[in-house]
Amino acid sequence: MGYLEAAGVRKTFEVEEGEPTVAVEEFTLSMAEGEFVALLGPSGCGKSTVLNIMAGFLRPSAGHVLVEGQRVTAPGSDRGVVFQEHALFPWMRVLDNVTFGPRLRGVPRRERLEMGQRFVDLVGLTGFERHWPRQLSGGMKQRVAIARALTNDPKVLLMDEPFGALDAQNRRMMQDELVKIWAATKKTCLFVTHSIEEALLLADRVVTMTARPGRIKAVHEVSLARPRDDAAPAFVTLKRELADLLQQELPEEAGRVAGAESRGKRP
Amino acid sequence: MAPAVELRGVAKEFAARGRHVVAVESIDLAVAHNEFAAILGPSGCGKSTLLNMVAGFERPTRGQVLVEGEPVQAPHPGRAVVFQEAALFPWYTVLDNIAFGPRTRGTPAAQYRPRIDTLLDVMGLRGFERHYPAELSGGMKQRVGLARVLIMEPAVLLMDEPFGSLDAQTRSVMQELLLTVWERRQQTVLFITHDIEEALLLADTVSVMTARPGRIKTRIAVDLPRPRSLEVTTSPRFNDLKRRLLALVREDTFNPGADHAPRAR
Amino acid sequence: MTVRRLAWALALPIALFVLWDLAVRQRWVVEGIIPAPAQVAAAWYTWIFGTATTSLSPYSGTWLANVAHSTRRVIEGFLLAAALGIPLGVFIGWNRAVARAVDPSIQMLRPIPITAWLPFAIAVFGIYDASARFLIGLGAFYPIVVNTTHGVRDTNLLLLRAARMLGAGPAAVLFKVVFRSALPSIFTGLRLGIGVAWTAVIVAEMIAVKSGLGYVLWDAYYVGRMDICVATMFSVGLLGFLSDQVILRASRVALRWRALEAHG
Amino acid sequence: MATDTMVMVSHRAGRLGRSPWARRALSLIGVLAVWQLIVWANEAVGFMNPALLPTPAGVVRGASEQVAEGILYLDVLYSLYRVVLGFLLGAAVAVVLGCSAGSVRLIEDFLDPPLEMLRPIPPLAWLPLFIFWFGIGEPSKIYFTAFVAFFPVYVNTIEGVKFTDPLLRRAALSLGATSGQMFRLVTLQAALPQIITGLRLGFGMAFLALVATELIASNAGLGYRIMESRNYFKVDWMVFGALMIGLIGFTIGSLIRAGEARLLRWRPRDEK
Repeated sequence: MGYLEAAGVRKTFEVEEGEPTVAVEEFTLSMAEGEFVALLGPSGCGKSTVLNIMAGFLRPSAGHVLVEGQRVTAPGSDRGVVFQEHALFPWMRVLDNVTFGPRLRGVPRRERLEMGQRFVDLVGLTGFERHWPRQLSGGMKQRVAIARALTNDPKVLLMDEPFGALDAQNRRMMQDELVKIWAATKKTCLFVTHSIEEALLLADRVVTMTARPGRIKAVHEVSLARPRDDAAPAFVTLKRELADLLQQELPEEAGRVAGAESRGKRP
Repeated sequence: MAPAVELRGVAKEFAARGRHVVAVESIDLAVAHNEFAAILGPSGCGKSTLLNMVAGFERPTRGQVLVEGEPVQAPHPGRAVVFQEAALFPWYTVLDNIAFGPRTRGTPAAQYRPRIDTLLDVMGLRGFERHYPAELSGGMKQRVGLARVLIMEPAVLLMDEPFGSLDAQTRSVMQELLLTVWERRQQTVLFITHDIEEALLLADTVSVMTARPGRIKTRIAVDLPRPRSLEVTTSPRFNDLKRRLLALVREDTFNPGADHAPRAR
Repeated sequence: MTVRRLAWALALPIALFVLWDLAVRQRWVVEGIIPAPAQVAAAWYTWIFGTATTSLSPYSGTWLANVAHSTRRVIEGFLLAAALGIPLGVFIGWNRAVARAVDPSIQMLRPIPITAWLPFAIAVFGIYDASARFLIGLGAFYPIVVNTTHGVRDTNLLLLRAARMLGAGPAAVLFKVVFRSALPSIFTGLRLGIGVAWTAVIVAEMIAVKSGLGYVLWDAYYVGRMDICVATMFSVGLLGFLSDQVILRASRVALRWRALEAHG
Repeated sequence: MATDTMVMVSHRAGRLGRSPWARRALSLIGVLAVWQLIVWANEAVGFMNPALLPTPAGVVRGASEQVAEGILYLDVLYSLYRVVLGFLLGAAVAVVLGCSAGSVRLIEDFLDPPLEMLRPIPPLAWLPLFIFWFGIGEPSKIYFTAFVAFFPVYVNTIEGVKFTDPLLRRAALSLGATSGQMFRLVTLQAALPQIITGLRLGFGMAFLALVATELIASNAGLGYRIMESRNYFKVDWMVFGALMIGLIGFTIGSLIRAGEARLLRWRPRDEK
């Protein structure tokens, strides 16, 4: 049995008219402790739904998720989440955000500030402890969000396209940082992304999903040594392979017209 | 013949909340006719400022911006811009958005109608004429944004990270679409991006900018054969160029505060 | 809405009505301090339709006339406020020089509640419609001008640039972009304005004019006809609600693109 | 910053008044000048009875008379006492009810229909009932002021509590927040800007209501003084009274704003 285990997870959403939409179907995945898995798929393929089920924000329509054999029923501090939109509390300074988890558990102030400082230093934000979130750039906000999740010492770290809103160069820098942070903390990580390159730079395993309804299409082991060189031939070959896989998942006319990506809702 | 776009010793400074910020400094750049020129740089390096000066939205503090040998005074349909957030008028339908330019210039409908028809087909917008922007996905909005300026038949096309907020798959689709359109029309393009692969895939030349204050550090020619498609990204030559650019970009040592420089508006 | 939620929703109003009725009938409260619902309904009916026999009640059959008086004043004052407030708001928002000349004065006069101008209005305009029109117009003017200003100022810079690079001149930019983009905010101002207008008309009629619903309200209070008082309150509430709905509907038509935006 | 042209204008206007206070003073002097011009024009042409037209000098004289007679001080004290007490009472009830209704669906479904039914009735239409119920003394004024202040605060509190960013809730949940902690540390904080907006609006309405009660049924306070001045045709006193009320409203509004700026330091600048 894996450390983090999803078995036969299925999720349907009710719609106002007609049949319920199936977002995710037969999702089964087993992760070892300390493993880094990337969940890759086109937008709207249900990969965030999977993450939300693991976090406990959504309940699966069928199947279940286990963390160390414990069944997930609600959000909890054993699973830290990093969101795409950072979700920092805007009314708290950086260090207060980072130490929010221990504060909820009633850890004395001095002790939790020490804990927080360690992770603030780890993510490279030393000197920014007293800043408000509004004073930080997008990349720095995500650093705070990662530190906040880590300070709570979760068993599993769930990341939902955390660098999706950053520009390419900041994204690249954050990816390098994350590899270092992961090496230092040895956390079990599930990382959702739509970028092939990002998945290949970070993960031990890349799980590719199909478009709606989302199922697991393929699983690739990435055995390249870290830090990885994204222009190396082995990397490029793997990237091409995954790109072809994903290309099949683009809607029919999308290759030419991409009209189908419109939500197509008529008033 | 004068270059299509030329910047001579251009600098731009802002006063932001009492502080003096140099956005770009001593920029020299010449873009030839029908050249697809990409400007590559991290966010906050002033590459959008550079484009805004060519568009005529902002005036340089020093130096000269020339288009077809004429100094730029104000925005003009001959230098049309595709913005990152599409910047469609939310209260107009797709059709009215595309027709905005010709209509405000008083062009008779009979003249621009056929052009709209062609553009709807080329851009894959057929069937969406009566939709409002709010009903479109990000990729579709950018198609409208592109159609809206192509109908003006601009001499220079300015694109400010047009695909920056799209997801990876949609971005690829849009890049291929732009390649097709450009290879058919052959016109001068100034393309701002922070994505190395995007720059290499699309452009004839890539100018790399440094972080604040922004300067042009290097300019490299992209000698990949045309017509190009996404396939080109796997070629060894492409990856050689990519590695070179990556090294150039990384030289600007990043620290967490690097992207924290105060934004000029 | 499900049946259960509907039941919950109706529970309190019905309970309140029953309690209200019981309280009066069982004389839990001192007699005459509050009329029973049935009594209000009867008084309202007579007030609207009059009685077959000639009645001594001065309120018999006068409802429509009073509603007409109040409504006319509200419409006049409100239109006046909109006609002045919208263009002025556009100028303040668009042109910094105008903003500097006009805006501080508006901001300084705004904290004075319209009620404080009432005696002044009577002194200057006398006990006539003009007093009411001045008060209503003034009250509705502030939210309209302030919201219009905000709407114009918040116009997305990118949209302005887009319009200019497509060759739009100042007039096209103003009407096709700035005004359109400020429209949601202008409608918010109009809705706030009509609410203030109904408040203002009641005050003005209570004190400064001798007709309309506000006058009836105060008059009924003076002669102790609480049933008419309550009927007046509900009448004004109804009119206020209806006028708000009219503006709301108009805004939904004018801002169709925005409804789509909200639904995603 | 709405337009490019505005930026250019600002360069030229910059010389005129550099500080915002200087500009405000300039604008006010402009208003006074126009007012004085109207008075002079009226003296020359006589389009209305000069006795009805207040002059700037007259208003200043009225002010000094009221100070000299010692009534200004008492009026201000009475009005302040009523409006502050009524406002605090109404706002406290509104925040408590708004928080409960905003976080518990059942309570909202229960409270909403009757309140929605009463909301379109302009608050001032309740005045006769309040006088009838609570008499002509202080209680009716304070209760009425509280009642009028209630609605804006309540509506804004509910909105703020209900529309707390769900992402922040999720973040707090996955960090292990209990429901009590969620309300205290997340919901209330996130709703604060909206609650303060409600307080500002509520205060404005409370003041408007108080002045109305003082006009109609009182023997002290700024509103009463204005009405009394009307009976003696002291137009100068009336305008001074209105300005005095405006000054108090502005002062308390500024205090709320200052508190807001302090409490909401964390907010990005572009959200005002």
